Amino acid sequence: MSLGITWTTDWIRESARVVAEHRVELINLDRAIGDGDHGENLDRGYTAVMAKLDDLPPDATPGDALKLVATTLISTVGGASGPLLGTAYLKAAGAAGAEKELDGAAVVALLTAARDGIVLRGKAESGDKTMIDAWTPAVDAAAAALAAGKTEAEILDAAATAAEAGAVATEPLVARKGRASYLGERAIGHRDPGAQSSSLLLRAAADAAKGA
Amino acid sequence: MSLGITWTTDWIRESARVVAEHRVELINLDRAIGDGDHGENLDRGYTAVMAKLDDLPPDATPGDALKLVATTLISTVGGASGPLLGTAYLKAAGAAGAEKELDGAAVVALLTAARDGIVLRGKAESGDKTMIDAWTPAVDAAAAALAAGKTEAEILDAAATAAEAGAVATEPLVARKGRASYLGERAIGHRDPGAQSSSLLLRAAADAAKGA
Amino acid sequence: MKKLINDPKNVVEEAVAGFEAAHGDLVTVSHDPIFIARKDAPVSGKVGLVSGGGSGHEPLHGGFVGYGMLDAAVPGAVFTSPTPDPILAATKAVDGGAGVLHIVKNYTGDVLNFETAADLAGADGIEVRTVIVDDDVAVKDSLYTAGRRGVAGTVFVEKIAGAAAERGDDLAAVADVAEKVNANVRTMGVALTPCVVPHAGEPSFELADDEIEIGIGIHGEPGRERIKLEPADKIVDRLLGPILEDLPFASGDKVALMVNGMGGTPQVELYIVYRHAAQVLADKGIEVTRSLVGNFVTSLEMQGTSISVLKLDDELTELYDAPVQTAALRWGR
Amino acid sequence: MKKLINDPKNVVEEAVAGFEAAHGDLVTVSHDPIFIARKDAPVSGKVGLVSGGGSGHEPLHGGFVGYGMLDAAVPGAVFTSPTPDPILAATKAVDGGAGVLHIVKNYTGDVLNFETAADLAGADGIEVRTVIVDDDVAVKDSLYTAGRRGVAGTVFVEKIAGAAAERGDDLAAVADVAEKVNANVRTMGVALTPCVVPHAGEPSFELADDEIEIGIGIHGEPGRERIKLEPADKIVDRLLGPILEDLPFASGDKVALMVNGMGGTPQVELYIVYRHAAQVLADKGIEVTRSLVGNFVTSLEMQGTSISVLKLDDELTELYDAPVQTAALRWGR
Ligand SMILES: Nc1ncnc2c1ncn2[C@@H]1O[C@H](COP(=O)(O)OP(=O)(O)O)[C@@H](O)[C@H]1O
Ligand SMILES: Nc1ncnc2c1ncn2[C@@H]1O[C@H](COP(=O)(O)OP(=O)(O)O)[C@@H](O)[C@H]1O
Ligand SMILES: [Mg+2]
Ligand SMILES: [Mg+2]
Ligand SMILES: [Mg+2]
Ligand SMILES: [Mg+2]
Repeated sequence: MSLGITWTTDWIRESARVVAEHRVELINLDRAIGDGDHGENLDRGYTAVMAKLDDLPPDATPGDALKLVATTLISTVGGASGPLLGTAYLKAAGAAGAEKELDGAAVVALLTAARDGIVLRGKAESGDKTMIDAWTPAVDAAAAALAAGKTEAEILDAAATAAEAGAVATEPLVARKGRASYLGERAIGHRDPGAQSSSLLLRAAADAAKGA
Repeated sequence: MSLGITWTTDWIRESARVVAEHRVELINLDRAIGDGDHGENLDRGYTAVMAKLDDLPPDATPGDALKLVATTLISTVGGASGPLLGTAYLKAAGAAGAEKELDGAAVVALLTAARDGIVLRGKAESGDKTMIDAWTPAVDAAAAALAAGKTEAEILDAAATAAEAGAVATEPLVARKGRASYLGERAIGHRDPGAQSSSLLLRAAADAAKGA
Repeated sequence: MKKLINDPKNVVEEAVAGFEAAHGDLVTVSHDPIFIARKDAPVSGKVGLVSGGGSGHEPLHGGFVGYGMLDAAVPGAVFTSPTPDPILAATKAVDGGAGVLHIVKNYTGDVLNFETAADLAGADGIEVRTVIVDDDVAVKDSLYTAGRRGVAGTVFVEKIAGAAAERGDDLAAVADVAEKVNANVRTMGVALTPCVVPHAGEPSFELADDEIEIGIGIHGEPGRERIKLEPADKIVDRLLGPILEDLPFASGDKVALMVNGMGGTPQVELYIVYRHAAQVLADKGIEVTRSLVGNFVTSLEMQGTSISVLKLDDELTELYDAPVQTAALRWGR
Repeated sequence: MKKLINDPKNVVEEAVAGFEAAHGDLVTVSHDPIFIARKDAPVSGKVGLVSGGGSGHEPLHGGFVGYGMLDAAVPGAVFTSPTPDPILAATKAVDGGAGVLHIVKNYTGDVLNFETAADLAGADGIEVRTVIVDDDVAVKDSLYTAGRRGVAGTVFVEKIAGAAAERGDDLAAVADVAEKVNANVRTMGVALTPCVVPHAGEPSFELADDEIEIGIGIHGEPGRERIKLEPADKIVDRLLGPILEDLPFASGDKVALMVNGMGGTPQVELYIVYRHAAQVLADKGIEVTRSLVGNFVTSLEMQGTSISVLKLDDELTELYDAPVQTAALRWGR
């Protein structure tokens, strides 16, 4: 029951849907400790992705689809999240390679590569109150689920659940990267918008796998 | 019981007092159909007058005092009301001449000259929704009271009462002079600030005469 | 009321002192009576140009004092015409022996106070001519009102008359070209929000969250009509319609187009306004050959804009292009 | 939300189109990908200067494109860094063979997107140097944050580096002088009111009627502390204190002083701020030899101001004084 192109495109479609649905929520999180554009940025990006998705050739691999997301986000999102998430998808595509089907180990490798890409570009550490605080718990949970012999869907569910907890756990933190870092103590009590959106994207991956 | 320098300076002091007291009311009337400075303009002017009043020589005539008001208002008020009221006091001073005491006829002549001065500079007619709509009824009532053999105090009281009615009667009018004229029908329902302030100044004259 | 001020009573004085400190290369300031004069005034043999009016419209008029434009600006209290004394003092200070032109926006207070100053200057042997600017088409019927108001078109009058004076035209000629500009410029404005006069402390008028005021005056005087907020392009149509009909402007005309901010309008919005205004003019065959976009004649922090269209001929274009060096308008040197 | 716009989605596009229509004598505009370039770009043999960032800060950066300043400006969505594509396209468009300098305000998004564009340009054989501007002293501890923000000091960097490029300095020299300006300029700002990003439709933050935000960022990011409204002079003291301590500026220094409006601040207020800032500097023996007062780096309709102080030497003064001809800054031609 490995994951192929259908899962990948389902994931992308579901991502676009949840980003649109949570656009205002993400804007409001960003208004509180940033500049109020995060929901708009991602919505613009995933809308552009959706417009290109049907151009994928019928024999496209998961890697092809992820690369399409990467280049589209990089060229339409802007801001901090555009290059960061773009790089994540780009590295994920690299990890997926030319495979048609991804097993549990490949899924974990994909998530790990994505997270490493964000760190490579943004240099954030855990606890800096960024999207990394969703991604790193997700990667760890996915690895643990793989080690425990779980299915791909279960691995992604574990990742999403950990990301959600990670996003919530950004609330008490002081930020050390991104715009929220200018706020010092005043960022405390607010959830990081990028961590929140990343948890939504990972939940979308899990939901797409459930259907698969 | 004619009116001399004491009445004149009492009038000026009382004018300064009522203008300060009604400053915000006059600002608000002007905000509604003008630019919101009328109370501030007059308060600035009469404050300047008060600062100079003690410089009047002991043998000053009513005409001297009125001229002091005229030049001070002209040089401190600005706006439309500065030159208009300034001219009114200047012409009133001229009418008072070098007399030490003003009888009823002199009071009526003074008011008439003041009104004519405003018309000379501002070219407003009755019903144009300006301070003239306070002054002209005041002059007419003063003349009638004189003809009826009333005292100076009674003449001024009649003038003030007519000015107050005249100010109220500007409410239903469309303005044809000053800033309110730009409003067309929308000036209807608002009292003209200049008519209102002129009625206050004339009431101050009557109150000063009561004490005299 | 939230303002970067100390005491409402000192707003004009302190702002003028700041202007003096910042632009000491261009101007000198008299503090009592208060006026701003060109650094090298009086320029011998040159017609002097004096304007002024209530404060709160900056950069008008102080920002336009300097080479090729005004010789002096006389700031009154906020939204209140200056009194005759400083106007007279400024007139004397810039008289270079060739007479002085008073450029006066058509408000009763400005007209009366400048009139008195001109009389007094005349009595002192200075020849004064007065040009009344009344470019605001929002005021419909001039027969039964105080007449049209002088608004943003004043900038064109001051620029072009200033250039004429700088090249050595005599007083009659400078006054004539100023009249010509006034005769050929039309303006109309809109407010999205009111402004707060410091000494009043309250908004100059109330506008609901979805209302705008078409035909606003620059003192927060209510305008022609209050309507629901519309897209920018529709608002531009409402402003340009009366402007273009009035002269009227015709296909083949060359014009200068000014999109003026009321003080609180972001520049992106002014350029969105400019874009559609230029389109409408192009559609009518009217060629925009000169442009100004920015805050020129403001109403404190009011949000809104005014559009001015000036019909140009070769003479006006040449004078418009002539060098100018002021705090707010500068080119050619 | 009350704005002179049509559709929030088209704000940047339409404003840039208006800018193009108004300033066709100075610039050409590429619409897809979107950037504004100097009319005569590429200037052969001259180092090209490219800046950019989120829109909503106008006149930054488009208003500074032209002779003696930027060769291209790349506008992102409102308050959002542009993506690499238009930065790359602008970089290619203005490369005159002498390399291109990227002037980037220090925000994670700007830094990352310009970084990608620079890599891609390098792969295409264009030599790119990047200067990160981080003049905002409101951000205290740069070790544990994304570092100081780039704010109004950017104008000085663009002006002076532009002059160096115009006189023929090579890429290393232009980059060095840009770094030197950045090393010598300090800025801090205050907001009286928030701004409303068109696509958000809500104020960027909430401020009570008697509160101000000291150390505000130019994207409406909350600042250093929120305090009760104070007289302008006290606010100026709060802004200047950290600025002067930081370099530090010392008695005998010559400086350029910029009082920048956040977009919705009346000019009288900016000059009241300037007045006291100049006084404080004079009291400390610091001589203000150059001044800028106006809206240069804005946050849409935000009311507030920022103060920037740049330490000058002969070289920087000479480059500052060199001719510049852009929509928002012009002298000497
Ligand atoms: N250096 C970084 N590393 C990882 N994530 C970051 C970094 N800087 C910012 N972010 C993430 O980006 C999010 C903000 O994205 P967005 O609002 O779209 O961009 P911008 O801050 O440019 O407006 C933050 O909530 C944070 O999660
Ligand atoms: N032409 C005029 N003749 C007589 N009174 C006038 C004329 N124009 C204006 N006024 C009076 O002046 C008043 C406004 O005074 P003020 O607010 O001080 O001056 P401004 O209109 O210049 O702000 C009006 O209410 C009106 O009574
Ligand atoms: Mg953001
Ligand atoms: Mg008034
Ligand atoms: Mg007034
Ligand atoms: Mg952003």
